[in-house]
Amino acid sequence: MQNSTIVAQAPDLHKASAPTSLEISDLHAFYGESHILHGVNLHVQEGELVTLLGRNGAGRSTTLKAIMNMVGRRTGSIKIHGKQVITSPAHHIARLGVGYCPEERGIFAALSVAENLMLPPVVCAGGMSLDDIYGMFPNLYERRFSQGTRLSGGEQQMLAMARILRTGAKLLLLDEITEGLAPVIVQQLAQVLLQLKEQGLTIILVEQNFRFAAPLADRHYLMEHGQIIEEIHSSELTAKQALLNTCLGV
Amino acid sequence: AISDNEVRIGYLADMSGTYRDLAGPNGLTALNMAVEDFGGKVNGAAITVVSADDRNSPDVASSTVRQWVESDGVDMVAGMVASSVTIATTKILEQSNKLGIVSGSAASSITDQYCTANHIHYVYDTYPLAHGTAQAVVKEGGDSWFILTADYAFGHSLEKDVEKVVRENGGTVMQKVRHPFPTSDFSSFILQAQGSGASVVALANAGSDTINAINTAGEFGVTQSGQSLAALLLFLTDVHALGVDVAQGIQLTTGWYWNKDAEARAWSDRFMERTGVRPTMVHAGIYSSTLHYLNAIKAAESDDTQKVRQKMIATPINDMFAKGGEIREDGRMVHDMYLAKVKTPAQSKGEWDLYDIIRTIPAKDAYRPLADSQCKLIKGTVAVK
Amino acid sequence: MSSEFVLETRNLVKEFKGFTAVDKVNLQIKRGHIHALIGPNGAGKTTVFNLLTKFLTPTKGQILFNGRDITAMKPASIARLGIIRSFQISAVFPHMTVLENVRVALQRFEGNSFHFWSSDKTLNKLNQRCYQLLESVGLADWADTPTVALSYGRKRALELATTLAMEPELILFDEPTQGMGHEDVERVVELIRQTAVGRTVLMVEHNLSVVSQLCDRISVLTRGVVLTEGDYQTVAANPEVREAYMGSEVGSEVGSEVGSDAAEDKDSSAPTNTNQVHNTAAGPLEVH
Amino acid sequence: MSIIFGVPMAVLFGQLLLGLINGAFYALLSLGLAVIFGLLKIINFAHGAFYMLGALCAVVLFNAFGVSYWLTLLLVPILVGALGVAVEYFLLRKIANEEPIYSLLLTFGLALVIQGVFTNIYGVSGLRYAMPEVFRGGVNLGFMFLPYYRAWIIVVALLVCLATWLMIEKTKLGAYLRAGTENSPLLQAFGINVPLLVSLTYGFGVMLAAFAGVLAAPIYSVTPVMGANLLIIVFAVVVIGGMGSIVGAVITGLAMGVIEGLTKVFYPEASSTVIFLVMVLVLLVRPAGLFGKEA
Amino acid sequence: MLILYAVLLVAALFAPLLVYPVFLMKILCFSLFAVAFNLVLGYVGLLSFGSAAFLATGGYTTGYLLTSYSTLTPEIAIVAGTLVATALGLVFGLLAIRRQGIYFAMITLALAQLVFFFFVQAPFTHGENGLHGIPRGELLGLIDLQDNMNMYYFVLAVFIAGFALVQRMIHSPYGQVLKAIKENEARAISLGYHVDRYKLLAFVVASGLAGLAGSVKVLVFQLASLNDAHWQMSGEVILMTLLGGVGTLFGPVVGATFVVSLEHELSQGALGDWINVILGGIFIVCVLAFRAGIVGELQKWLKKKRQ
Ligand SMILES: Nc1ncnc2c1ncn2[C@@H]1O[C@H](COP(=O)(O)OP(=O)(O)OP(=O)(O)O)[C@@H](O)[C@H]1O
Ligand SMILES: Nc1ncnc2c1ncn2[C@@H]1O[C@H](COP(=O)(O)OP(=O)(O)OP(=O)(O)O)[C@@H](O)[C@H]1O
Ligand SMILES: [Mg+2]
Ligand SMILES: [Mg+2]
Repeated sequence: MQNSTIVAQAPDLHKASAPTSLEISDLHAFYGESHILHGVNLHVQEGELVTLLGRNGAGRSTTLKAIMNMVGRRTGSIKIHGKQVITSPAHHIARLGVGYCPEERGIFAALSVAENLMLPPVVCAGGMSLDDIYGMFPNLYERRFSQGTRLSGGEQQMLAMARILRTGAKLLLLDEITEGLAPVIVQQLAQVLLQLKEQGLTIILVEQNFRFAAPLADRHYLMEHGQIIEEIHSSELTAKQALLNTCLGV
Repeated sequence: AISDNEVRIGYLADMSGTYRDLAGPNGLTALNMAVEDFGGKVNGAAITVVSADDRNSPDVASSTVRQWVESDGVDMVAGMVASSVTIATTKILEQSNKLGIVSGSAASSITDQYCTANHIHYVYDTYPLAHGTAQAVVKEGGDSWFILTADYAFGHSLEKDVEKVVRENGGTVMQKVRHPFPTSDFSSFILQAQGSGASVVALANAGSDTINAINTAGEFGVTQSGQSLAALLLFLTDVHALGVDVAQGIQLTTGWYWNKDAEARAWSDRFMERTGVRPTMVHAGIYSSTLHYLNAIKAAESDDTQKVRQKMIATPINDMFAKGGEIREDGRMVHDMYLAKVKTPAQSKGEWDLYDIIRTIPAKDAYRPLADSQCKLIKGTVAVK
Repeated sequence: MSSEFVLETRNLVKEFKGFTAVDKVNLQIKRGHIHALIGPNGAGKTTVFNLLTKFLTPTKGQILFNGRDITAMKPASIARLGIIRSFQISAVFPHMTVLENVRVALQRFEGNSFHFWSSDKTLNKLNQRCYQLLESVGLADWADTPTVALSYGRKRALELATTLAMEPELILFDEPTQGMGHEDVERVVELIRQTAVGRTVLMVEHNLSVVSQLCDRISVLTRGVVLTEGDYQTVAANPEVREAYMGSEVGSEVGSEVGSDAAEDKDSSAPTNTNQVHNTAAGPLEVH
Repeated sequence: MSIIFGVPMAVLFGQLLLGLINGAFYALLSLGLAVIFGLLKIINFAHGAFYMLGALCAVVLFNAFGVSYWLTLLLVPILVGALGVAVEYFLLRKIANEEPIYSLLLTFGLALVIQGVFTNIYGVSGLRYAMPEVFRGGVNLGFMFLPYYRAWIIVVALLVCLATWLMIEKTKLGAYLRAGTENSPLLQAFGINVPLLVSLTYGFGVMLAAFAGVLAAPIYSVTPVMGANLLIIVFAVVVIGGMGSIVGAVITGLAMGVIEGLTKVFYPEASSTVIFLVMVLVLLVRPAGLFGKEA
Repeated sequence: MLILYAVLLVAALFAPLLVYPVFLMKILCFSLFAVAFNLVLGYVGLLSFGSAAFLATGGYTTGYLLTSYSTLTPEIAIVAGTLVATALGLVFGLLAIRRQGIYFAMITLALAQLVFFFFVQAPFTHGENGLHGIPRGELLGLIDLQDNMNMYYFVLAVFIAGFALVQRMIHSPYGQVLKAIKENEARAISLGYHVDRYKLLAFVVASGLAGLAGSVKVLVFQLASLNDAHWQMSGEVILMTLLGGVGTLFGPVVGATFVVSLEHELSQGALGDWINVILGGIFIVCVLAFRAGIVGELQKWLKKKRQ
C-alpha cells in the first residue's frame, strides 16, 4: 500500500495531472461469509491504461466486480469521475459510462450474436457504430444470426469486447480478454486497445498474459490476497522484475 | 329438567367455502333470530349459541362436534350442508345421544341408510327434487332425458332417483354422463347433450357446477334448439347469481320460497333487514326448526334428546316455513314442496323476484315413502306391514 | 489384476448438443504412476474426469478398469471398485464436523450404512482411524470444527483425507492445489506424493511446478483431443504444447521471466518454476 | 354419419374444436405462469387468484360503473397487473434470493388472502357478467353450434400468446428478459434496471392471468374461488410443457385442452385426472418436460 | 435435552386432563404426519407434494378393514394400513426419486392425484360421503379404545414411537449418510454411496409413517374421508413443517400444533369468516420474517444468545 508515494514519481506528468477517472480507497468485498478484498486502494487517471496483475485467486476479478457492485457486499469508497458510487446499484454505475467485460465472457445463450451485440444500452455518446464494429470483427458479421454461445471461444471473446465498445463507455473494465484467443486476434486486440487509448478511453485490464499487457499499460498494480501490494510504472518494469517474478511465479 | 340449566345449540356450516351462501353466516343469523323470537330462555334456562366453520371437511366437522358434545355440553347441532359433513356429524351425535337438525344437506340417504335416532332432516332432500321436477317435466312431454351428473355420492343418488321417476312416468333416459366435481367448463358436456338428441337435459349437480352448466347451456343455445333444461337442485342464491335472463323458464323444486305467502314474506323482510339478502329455503328451515326444537323442550320440560325428539315428532309444524309439516320416525320432516319456474326478465319485478310457484307437491307425495325406506329405525314397522 | 494399465479409455467421446468437449481420447494410466492431465481452460479435462467416474455418460467409447469394461456402471459402483475422485470445487460436507466428514467415508466399509435403527454412537469406533487420517493431513486439531469454518486450503486437505479413507486403488484429483497459498501447495504436493505410494493417481493440474515435481507421465489435452503424451521433459519440449499451453520459450523482456521456462527447470524440486500460464495463446506474439 | 368408438364423427369434431378452445384458454393462463417462472424463477401460486381478480373486476366495473366489455378487457389487466407489480415490489423482492419454494409459499398465502377477502365481500354463489351484445348467439358449423364468444376466445387467446412470444423473442425488451434469466447481474452491469424489469415481468404475467379472467367472466360463474381449482391444472400444463418454456406452455395448453375434451367423451369421470396421468408419463420419459431444458 | 424430553413427556401425559383429548389426538396425528414429511424434506432435501396419498391410503386401508371385518383388532388394521402406505411409498419412490426440485414435487403431486382419483372412484371409500362409523375396537382385544382416555394414550404411544424412529434414524449411521447426501450429493456418490437407494429408503419410511398417521387418525375420528387424499392436505403438511421449522426435529410438531390449534380457534371464533385471510397472512409473514420456522428461529436466537 505504498502506492501514493509511487504515484508522485510517475514520469508522465501529463497523465498524472489529468482528472481522476476512478478512485478506490479501502475497498473491502465479500461473497457471503468470505472476505475477499481487504482494503484495496487504487486510482486511474482519465486516458490511462492500468493493469491488475496477480496470481489466480488474488482478487483481481473481484476488484472489477466490486467496482460494478456485483459482489455480495462491499464497503469503502469508490469514486467514478468524482462521484461516490459505493451505494449505487450496478445499473447506475454502468450509466456513468462504465463498460464491463467479464472473465467468463457472459455471452447470452438465448440471444443471437446480433442481439448480444445490441443488448447493452448506449450509456454515452461517441460509442463505435455497428458498422465500425463489424469492420473490426468481420467474424461477428458473418455469424450475426447464430446463437451467441455457438461461437468459438475466441469469437465469443470478441463479441464480449465488441458489445461494450458500442455503448460509448468511457471507462472499460476488461477481465482476461485475451484468454483463449488466437495470437493474431490477440494482436488485433492490442491494436484495438491502443486505438481506444488514443481516443482517450480509460482502461483497467486484468491480465494473465503479461506479455500482452506490458507494452500497452501505463501502470501495473500487483495484487495478492485481496490487497494491492505494489504499484509499478511501465518504465520501472525492468527494475521491479525480481519482485514481479516472485509474486507472479509460484 | 334441563341439563346444567342451559340449552346449547351448535351451528355448524361451511362459513368460508363453496356452500357459504347457502347456509353460512346468514344461517347463523336465522338461528339467532329464532332464539331471540323465542325469548332467549327456555323454561328459565338460558339458550346459548356457538358456531363453527366445518370447512366442508368431515374431519373438521367431526372433531368440532365431538368436542361440542363431549366436552362443551352442546345439546343440539344445527346447520350442516355437505352430506359428508352431515353423515360424519350424525354418527357422533348418535354415539353421544345428542340431537342434530339437518337443514342444508340434500342427500336422501341421510334419513335412509344413514338414519339415526338422533337427527332430523328438515328442509328438503334429493327425493322430492328428483320427483317434483322430473315428474312435472315428463308430464309436460319431455320424455327423453340426458342426465349430467356430478360424480359424487349426492349426484349419484339424484341421478338414480331421477332415472326411476322418468322410467315410471314413461320416459326414457338416453344418456348419462358423470362429470368430475368440481368442473368449470361444461361446454364439452353440453355439446354431448346436444348431440344426444334428448329432449330434456337434466343437471344432477349443485352449486357452481349447476350455475356453470346452465350458463354454458344458454351460450350454446340449448333451449333455442328445442331442448329443455331441468336443474334438479337449484337454490335461490344460484338463480340470483345466474340472473333471470339466463335462468328464465327453468323448472325446479324447492322446499320454500320467500315470497310464497304473506307470513313467509314478513319473516323474509326481517331477515333481509339483518343480512341484506333474501333467505334461501335453508335459512328459513334453520329458523323454523330451531323454534320447533325450543318449543319441544318447553313442552317436554326437558332437554333430554329422545324426549325432545319424540315431542318434535309428535307436534305438527305450522309456521312461516311449513303448514302441517310432520317429522317421521326416520327423522324426515315431510312438508309440502313447490314446483317453481324461474320468471322471465319481463315478469321479474326486482332483484329477488325470481320464482313463479306453479304447483304445490303435497307432503304425502313429496318424500320417499316409509315403505321404501332402508332406515334401521323403521324396518320393524315395514316388516309388520 | 496385474495388467500394466489400471485405467484405459478407448476412443472416449463426449458431445454436448453438437459441441464435442472430448474427442476420441485414448488414455492409458500405468499402475503406480502419477499421471497428469493438463491443457488450457475448457480443454475438457474436468469432462474427462466426469466421464471416468460416470458423472457424465460418454457419447461413445469405452472405459476399462483393470481390463474390465466399466463404461456401463453407475458412479457409486465405480467408486466402490476403488476409483475415488476429488472435485475442482472443493467437495466437503459443510455442516458436518471435520471428523464426521472422514468418518462418513470410512463408514461405507462397515456395511451399516442402511442401519437406521442403530445409534450413530456405533460409529465412534471409527474415530481412531479418522484421527490418524486427519493427522496425516495436519487437521487433527480441527476434528470437531464444523467444516464450513475451515479455510480453503484446509478444506482441500480434508477432502484428501476423506479420499484416502476410501483406500482407493486409483485416485483422481481435479486441481488439488487450486486456490492454495504457497505453503499449502507444498504441503499438498508432499501429501500426494505420500498417498501415491502403492496407488495410481490421475490428476488435473494447472500448476506446472506441481506437475513437474510429481508426475511420471503427462497427457496434454486441447479442445478435447490428446495433443501429446510423455514425461514432463518430452511434453514440455513439444512446440505445439508450448504454443497451446505452456507458452513460448523466449518472449519480450519481462515476459520471458514471468512466463518462464518450465522446460528448463524441469528438475522436480524447482520451486520458482513458472506462472500458471494457462492460456498463452499469445504464443509467439510480439506486440511491440 | 360415421361412428368412431361409438361416438359420431360430428360430435368428435365438435369436441376437438372445443378442446382446442379450452386449450387456448389454458395456454393463456399457463403462459403467464411460464413467463413468471421462466424469467423470474418464481412459482406463482397466486396466479389463480389474479385470474379470479380479473374476472371479478370485470363484473364489478360493469355493475358499478357500466364499463364496457372492451374497455374492461384493456383496463382490468392493467389494474390487476399494477397490483402484481406492487406484490413483487413489496413482497416477492424480499425473498428474491431464497429458494423457489419460498416464493411458492408466499404466493400461496397471498392467494388465500385474496380469495378470503373477496369471499367475505362477494360471497361464493357467483356473480354474473352479462354476455356482451355483439357476442350473443353463434354460428352453426354443421357438426356443432359454435357460440361467437368461444370463437372470439380462441382467436384472442392465440393472438395474445403469439404477441407475447413475439415480444419475448423478437424485441429488445424481450432480449433483456431472456438475458436476465441467464445472467441478471451482468445485465444490470450493462446499465439495465433489472429490479424494475423483474417487477414489470411479474406484472406482465399477472396481467395475462387477469386478461384470461376477463375473458372467462361472461362464460363462467365468477366466484372468489374460481381460480383455486384451475390453478393446479394450469400448473400441470406448465410442468408438462417444461417449466419456463413459453412455447411449451402454449402447445401443451392446446394439447391438454384436446386430450381433456376427448376424455370428457370417452371417460368423463377421469377428465380432470387425465392431465396428471399425462404428467406422470411425460416426466418419466422426459424429466424436464416436453420443451424444458434439462438441468 | 433430556430434561426437555422429560418435561414434554409429563406434559403430554397430563394434557388430556386440561384439554379435550380428541383435539390432542388430532394434533398428535398431524404431528406424526408432519414429522414423517420432514424426514424427506428436511433430511433428504426433497419436497414431496403427494404426502396426502399416504395419509389417505393408510386411513382407508385401516378403515376398510375395520368396517368390513368386525373380528379384526385395531392394531392389526393399523399395521396393515401402514404397510400398504409403505408399499405405495415404494412405488412412488421408484418412479420419482431420480427427479429433483420442482420436478420431484410435481411428479409426486401427479401420482397423488391419480391415487385421489382411485379413491373417488373406488366403491369401498364411499366417495364424498366417506367411510363412517369405523369401530375403534379393543386394542389387542383388551383395552377399549372407545374410551377417549385410552385412545389418547394409545395415540400418544404411537406418536412417540414414530417420533423416536425418526429421531433414531437421523442419528444413526444411515442418518450420517443421509446428511452427507443432502450436503453434497456428488461427493457422496464419489465415496461410493448409491444415493438413490438411501433417498428411497427415507422416502419409503416417511410414507409408512404418514400411512401410520392416517391409520391412527381414522381410528380417532372413526371416519375416513377424501379430504385426507386431497392435494390441499399435502399442501397443509408442507405449511405445518415450514412454519415449525424444516429440518428440525420438533419443528413439524410445533408447526402441526400451531396450525391445528389455529384452525380450530378460527373456525369457532368470531373471525371464522376470515380464516383463510388470517392463515394466508400468517404464511406471508412467516416467509418474510421467520423463514427458518418457529423452532428454527428459536434455535438461531438461542445460538446467538449463547455467543
Ligand atoms: N462467487 C464467489 N463466491 C465465493 N468465493 C468466490 C467467488 N468468486 C470468487 N471467489 C473467491 O475469491 C477469490 C478471488 O477470486 P478472483 O476471481 O477475484 O481471483 P482472480 O485474481 O481474478 O483469479 P483468476 O485468475 O482465477 O481469475 C478466490 O479465492 C475465489 O475462490
Ligand atoms: N454440461 C455441459 N454442457 C455443455 N458444455 C459443457 C458442459 N460441461 C462442460 N462443457 C464444455 O466443455 C468444455 C470442456 O470443459 P471442462 O470443464 O472439461 O474444461 P477443463 O479442461 O476442465 O477447464 P478448466 O481448466 O477451466 O477447469 C468447455 O468448453 C465447457 O464449456
Ligand atoms: Mg479472474
Ligand atoms: Mg476443469
